[in-house]
Amino acid sequence: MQFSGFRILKEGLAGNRGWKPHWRKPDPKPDYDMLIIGGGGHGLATAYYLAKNHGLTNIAVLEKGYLGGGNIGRNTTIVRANYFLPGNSEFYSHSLKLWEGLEDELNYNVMHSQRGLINLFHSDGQRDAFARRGNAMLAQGDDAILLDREGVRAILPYLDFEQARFPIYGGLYHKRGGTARHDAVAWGYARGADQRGVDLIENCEVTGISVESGRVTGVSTTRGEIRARKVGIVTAGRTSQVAAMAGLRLPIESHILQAFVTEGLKPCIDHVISFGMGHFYISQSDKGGLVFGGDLDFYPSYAARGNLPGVEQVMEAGMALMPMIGRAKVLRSWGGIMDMTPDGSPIIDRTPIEGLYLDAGWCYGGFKAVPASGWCMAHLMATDQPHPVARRYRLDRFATGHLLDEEGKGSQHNLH
Amino acid sequence: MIELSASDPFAGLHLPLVHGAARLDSVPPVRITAIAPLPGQTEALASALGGFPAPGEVLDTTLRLVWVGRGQAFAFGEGLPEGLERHAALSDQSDGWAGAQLEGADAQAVLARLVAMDLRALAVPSSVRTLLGHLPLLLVKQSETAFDLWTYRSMAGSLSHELDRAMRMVAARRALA
Amino acid sequence: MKRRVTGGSALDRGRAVRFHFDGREMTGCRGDTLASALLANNVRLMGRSFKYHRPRGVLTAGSEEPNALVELKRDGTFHPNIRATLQELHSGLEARVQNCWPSVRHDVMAVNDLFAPFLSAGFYYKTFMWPRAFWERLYEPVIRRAAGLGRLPRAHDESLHERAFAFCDLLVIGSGPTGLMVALTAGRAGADVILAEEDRQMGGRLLSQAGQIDGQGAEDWVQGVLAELTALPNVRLMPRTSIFGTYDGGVFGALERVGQHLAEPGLAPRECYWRITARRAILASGALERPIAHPGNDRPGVMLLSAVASYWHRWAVDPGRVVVFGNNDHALASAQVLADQGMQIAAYIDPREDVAGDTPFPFHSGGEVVATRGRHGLREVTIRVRGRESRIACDTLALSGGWNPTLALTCHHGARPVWDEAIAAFVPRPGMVPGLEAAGAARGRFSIAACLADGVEAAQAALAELGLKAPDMVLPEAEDSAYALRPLWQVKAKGRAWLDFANDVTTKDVTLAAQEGFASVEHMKRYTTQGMAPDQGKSSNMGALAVLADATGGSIPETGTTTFRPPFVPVSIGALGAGAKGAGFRPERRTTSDAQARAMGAPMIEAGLWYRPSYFPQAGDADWRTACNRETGFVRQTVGVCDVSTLGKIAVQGPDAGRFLDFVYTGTMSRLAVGRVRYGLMLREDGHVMDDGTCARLNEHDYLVTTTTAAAGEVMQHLEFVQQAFCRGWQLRLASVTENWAQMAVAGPLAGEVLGHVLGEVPDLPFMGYCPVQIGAVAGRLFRISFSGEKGYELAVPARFGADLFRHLVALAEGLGGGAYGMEALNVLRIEKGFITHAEIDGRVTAFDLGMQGMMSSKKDFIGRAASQRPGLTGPERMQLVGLRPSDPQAGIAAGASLFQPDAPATAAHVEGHVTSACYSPTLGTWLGLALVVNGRARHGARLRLEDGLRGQRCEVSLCDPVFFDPEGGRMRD
Amino acid sequence: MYLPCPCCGWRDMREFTCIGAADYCDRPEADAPPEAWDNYLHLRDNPAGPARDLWYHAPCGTWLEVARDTVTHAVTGSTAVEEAG
Repeated sequence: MQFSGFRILKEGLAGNRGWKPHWRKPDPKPDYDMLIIGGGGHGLATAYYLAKNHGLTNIAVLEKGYLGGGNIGRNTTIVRANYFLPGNSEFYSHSLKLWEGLEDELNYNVMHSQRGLINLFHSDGQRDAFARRGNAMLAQGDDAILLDREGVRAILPYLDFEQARFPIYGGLYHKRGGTARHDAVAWGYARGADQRGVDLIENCEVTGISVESGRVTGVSTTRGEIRARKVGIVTAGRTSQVAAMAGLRLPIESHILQAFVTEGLKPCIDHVISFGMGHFYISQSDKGGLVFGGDLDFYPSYAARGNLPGVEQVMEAGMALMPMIGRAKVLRSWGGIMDMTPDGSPIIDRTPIEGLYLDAGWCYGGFKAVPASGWCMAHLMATDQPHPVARRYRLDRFATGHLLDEEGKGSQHNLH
Repeated sequence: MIELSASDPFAGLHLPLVHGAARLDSVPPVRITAIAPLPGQTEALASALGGFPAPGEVLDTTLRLVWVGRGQAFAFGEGLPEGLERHAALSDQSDGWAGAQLEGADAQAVLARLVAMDLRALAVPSSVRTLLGHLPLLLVKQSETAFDLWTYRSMAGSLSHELDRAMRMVAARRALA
Repeated sequence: MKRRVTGGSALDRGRAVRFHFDGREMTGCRGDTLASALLANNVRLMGRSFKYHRPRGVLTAGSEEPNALVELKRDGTFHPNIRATLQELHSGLEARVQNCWPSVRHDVMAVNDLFAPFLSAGFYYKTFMWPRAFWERLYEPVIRRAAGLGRLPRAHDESLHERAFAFCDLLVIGSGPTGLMVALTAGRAGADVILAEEDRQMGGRLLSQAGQIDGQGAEDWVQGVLAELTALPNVRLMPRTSIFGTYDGGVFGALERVGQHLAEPGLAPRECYWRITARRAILASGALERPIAHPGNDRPGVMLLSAVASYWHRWAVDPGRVVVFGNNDHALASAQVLADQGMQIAAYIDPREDVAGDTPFPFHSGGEVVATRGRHGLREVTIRVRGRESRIACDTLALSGGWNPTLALTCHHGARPVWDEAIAAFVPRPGMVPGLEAAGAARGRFSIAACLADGVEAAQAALAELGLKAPDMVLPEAEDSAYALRPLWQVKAKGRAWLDFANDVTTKDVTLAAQEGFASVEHMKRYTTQGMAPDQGKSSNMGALAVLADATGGSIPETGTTTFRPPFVPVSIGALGAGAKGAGFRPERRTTSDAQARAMGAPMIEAGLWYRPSYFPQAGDADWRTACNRETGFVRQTVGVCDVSTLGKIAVQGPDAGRFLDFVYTGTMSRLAVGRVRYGLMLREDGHVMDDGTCARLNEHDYLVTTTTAAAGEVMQHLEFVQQAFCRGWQLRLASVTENWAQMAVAGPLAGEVLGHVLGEVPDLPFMGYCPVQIGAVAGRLFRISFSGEKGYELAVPARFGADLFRHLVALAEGLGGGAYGMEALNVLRIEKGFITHAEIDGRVTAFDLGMQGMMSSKKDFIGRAASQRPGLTGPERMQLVGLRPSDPQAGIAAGASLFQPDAPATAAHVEGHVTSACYSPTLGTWLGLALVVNGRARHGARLRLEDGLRGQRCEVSLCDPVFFDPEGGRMRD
Repeated sequence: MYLPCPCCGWRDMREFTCIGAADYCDRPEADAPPEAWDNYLHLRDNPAGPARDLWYHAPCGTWLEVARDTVTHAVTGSTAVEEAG
């Protein structure tokens, strides 16, 4: 069913009785060419592009709960391409370009809104680091503008320019940065994959990965054994457990990231803003809630909930940056489980087991990567060759020292 | 050759501060020596000093010995015995710390705004290393209504600012009741 | 006050309070909430709904209110989304309705309601996609303006907020019959108790009903218990305090309204955010009545029956002619009591066919409400009894669809409650949150007698766990009637029936979601936005779940529950971030020379938590660069003085100190002679440079390590780790002595003269030497080290003398034609010498990249050695430190610029490196830069193109050795 | 969340810094093969359930290994790194 304004009109007049499920609910078949473990954004996008770009349709996505129930349903929805290290820069640039055509691609309004992202800086040293980043973005063909203090004030007059502990020196303005409606991204890819014949199997937890003579042969699930030639692990937040089923030990530690949304408010924050002196980033959703977050809670966890010290850090940063939000009330908080790697960058690679592939380690930047991650993982699984924009996301780069450490924090997982 | 004059870490901060039933004043400068026994030397050190405080302890010998961290105590006052360096690393901290005393019926209520600990449960005297807001803190409980609060010298201004704010709000609440 | 009857237990009838609502002056009583005062003034229309902008009135009498959210004037500006049901009236209060234009009665956006068939759940995912550019330009701005509720003023929030910590043995959440009995039992046992209650008054539902307890009126009984609790020193009563979340380790988040209800709170905070740590806690939060989804159930005048009763009892609000629509015994009993007390009950409608009562009002069993009328407020309801419809004129429709235990706090750790068929509601299981148990109505024990008994039992169990002896308690006598109901989740009739009033979610939306495959409860919630409004679905999630179960053919427990997440009630960011505005965000660290530098007019800049002077302006300076050039000249030509106390100083003492330092530095420190200083590099264990600095050997067993200002804390933490984890039993101790010493750099050809004045006689100290010195009576330390490339000393004295020392040194330097220099000049001086800072050591560089591979001893293990040998961390493909000179010396360059081959396109694939630091060197008369460039060391002399697209700069540069000035180092050595 | 500092007793989480799994205490010998270093620096069991992680209690300077459950957040004990293994 094609979605459009006309269709809404037609169905509305007919009592909305004609709408059909956005995707089928098939039972698993005993055998597929490929399996994707994980029905989140990355897994669904991988399935979509396997079908769309590579014509592979005898594939299934196995999801232990409901589609889009992991980090794609629990994030701060920011989309940007403002990385500077070779390896990241071209990947996120590619991803942003895919975002820019995603509604047409999927015939699903994911509300990708390029409202502009402003990274604030608060010292000469930070300015220099952002200048390097901005120049790298320009070299990549993306957009960046360096704003001075007055330039920031003209756009964000409500920030604390008078008494801030760390004065605002300026900001790096990425106009094509913005947000998208997170759930819709999962649903859009799900619907697109389903329409191309991919089986999306919910409530189907993988309990084992079968490996024979170094080659993957299928998986065991709560809905039976399923054979396949190739299996992709795309299970951010649970990657270590799933990989352990195949005997793999990964460079990943799981941490919680809390995020928050306020009660609905009339439009007051038009951009995505990030504070440079205390981890804090904020935007306003189309429904009016201020959506914001900060740093990890810092301890390894799978609990999907955080603690008050983490909450306080974020709220304090918010008050330091834009005291107007003191009057806004936090409506809901949640915690996502982040695959943290020792350099803060992801992994899209083969594993030592033939036919087993890994898409993981998104730290807390996975949302914006969804289209390119799916695109590149599909390429890898279909061709057994890394996609050119993801070729540095190797699993062995920590051993070899070919690192992608944007933050310069070193090998401690939770510092990225 | 010049002669140098000393200045107070709380200079210009208008101490003492009094709001409601709480009063904040600076602690007069005092010699502070950090004493950290070398591995295996704690007993020898204790016999030379007349004791060495366990975590949280404050010992009053000829000097006041205050536990301040993992295997470390501050000796407040002059007259440290000779020869301690055989058993311990010693460093002068007389100028590294700024101390203020918060005292009064509302002292605990004020600290309950800033310190994430149940101070009612502490013995008198005793010491605690913790945070006051975001400030590093050495707290010495002198009585149920008097607390010595030490932080790094450079942060004396923030210490008094934080306490001033908390004292004002506690006093204002009292006025409502 | 047109709608006020006599009485009102919450009211002080003698004290009239004037207030403004939407510009109209009105009068209420002391003790009113804004909602009760508005109702008493016959104001039923209090807002507009989120999506369809339907007229809305108050539904509840508590914090769960979905509709009556207003903007409230406070601290000179309006605060959005204030619950009229919770806001206490005070004189001068000003409130206005929100989410409507031009007025609440005539709201243009109400046109949305006409288009409702096209605005069903999730419609926006299916449209607004063409043309693409219109999303940001047209569709989204329109949607954004239509959405949202209250307005957030852009002015800074100047309200005072407070954070506080509390500790107790037992936290009691809620002060109804259960909570009071818990507190009384535990209080008598001597436990340290906190009793928290969201309302202004303690007593919970006992304040809103007429029954008897122990032969006295319920309210008198409450007063008696409160009197006893107040007298107990071990019990703290916290009214106006909402517990909003449960966290690990017995921690509860709470929000207390301190000054919010006062006309003149003075310096008292508006709200206080409490972090309460309790060894045990009992959730006695009661239950919330649920509405019934019937067509037209969202009109002003439709309220919960319990709210009608509360407004009547506590605030003497006359609801006019009331139709009660209930499906349970409690509703019927309540209607009878209210009728006895004089309320005009026009009819009682109950879907159950098998109930009957001898009531003084018309009783319709087997009936349902199928429609309502009244544009801005209810005028009439249509009922259908056994297929026959009739109309009843009324002012208020009181709904009672049964009760949901208020159990959200038990679910905050992720555990799910269980379904209790008998009460058709979810109830908590024991142990869902360690240390927290629900009691009374919060676990489905609804009669007063059951609550009183359950409170005692729960307290006894908690006391046993706390090791306290429970006192003997005599249970008061109270009502113990049964509670029977027949679930009625939706009335199936023509028209829209609301579930989520705040977000405008109807039963049709939920059914449509199921039809479109969003049949999992989480999918339904996300697709319809059910439960995501400010009330978090308190009055609607249960109903929506039941409708979803109906649509999918599953049972309610099979369909599941949504996730309950903190906060239980919305909490202002100002409260959670109390104290962080302005300077309160982080401590300020001030050097001993801070006041003097400010007095000299120096702009202070942040260096981590420290403040340092940027430069020292003088009259007639054209700009900061004039001052910077002058100060650079002081050091190069005469003498300059700079406070360098912010650098970290760590004493490493003991017989194994040298051995330890050999392990943490790349080089060897154990063979350093006493009285000598060495430059050292520390790596992270992953082989990258962590920090650099000097290490001085003060005595045989006494070293002093210096760190950069930025890395002082990180290095101390690292050294502690290495010592505790890998050097167990080694004879050494570490101590930070940063703050004990004020340290001043005296640098320049005339540095010795300045020191001569200070010390009397300058010790004959070689470059990289150290000796103790006396400045009069003060013992100090003198280091001959240089970060400027000139002959230089750093003189350290105990911090109390720092201010005076700085004053003397600056005066002496000025007497010799020099003076103080700030961070700008310091940066120029170090770039001229190719000395690195964290601009170069950016966490990604190795010793190899810096050309310091020679400092990596091959004779010993040290932290970072093994990992630094990974193939990716050395070699010609690495970016290496070089110097840069523009071909045109006056071509300004800035850090952050990219470098390309002269003819290569400025694209990512061709980036050769970037500028890390740059300055204009007055000494050399040219701009200079330091840069990291691929294979840079092998390319000295090569020409590259510098591109700084951000700032529109492009010029030719040549690569060179990073040491631009005095490469032999003679000036600092001689 | 509170953690038991071996020196100071139970303290608020805000006083601590966590650097991750306690694997970081098991430093390989200097001449260990590169795989051992990769294993030490990067690879983690990352258990969902009982785990041991490394924390620093900055106020008193103690490094500690904490026994904790990564699913329930229950804290069951701690040892000073200096006294461990």
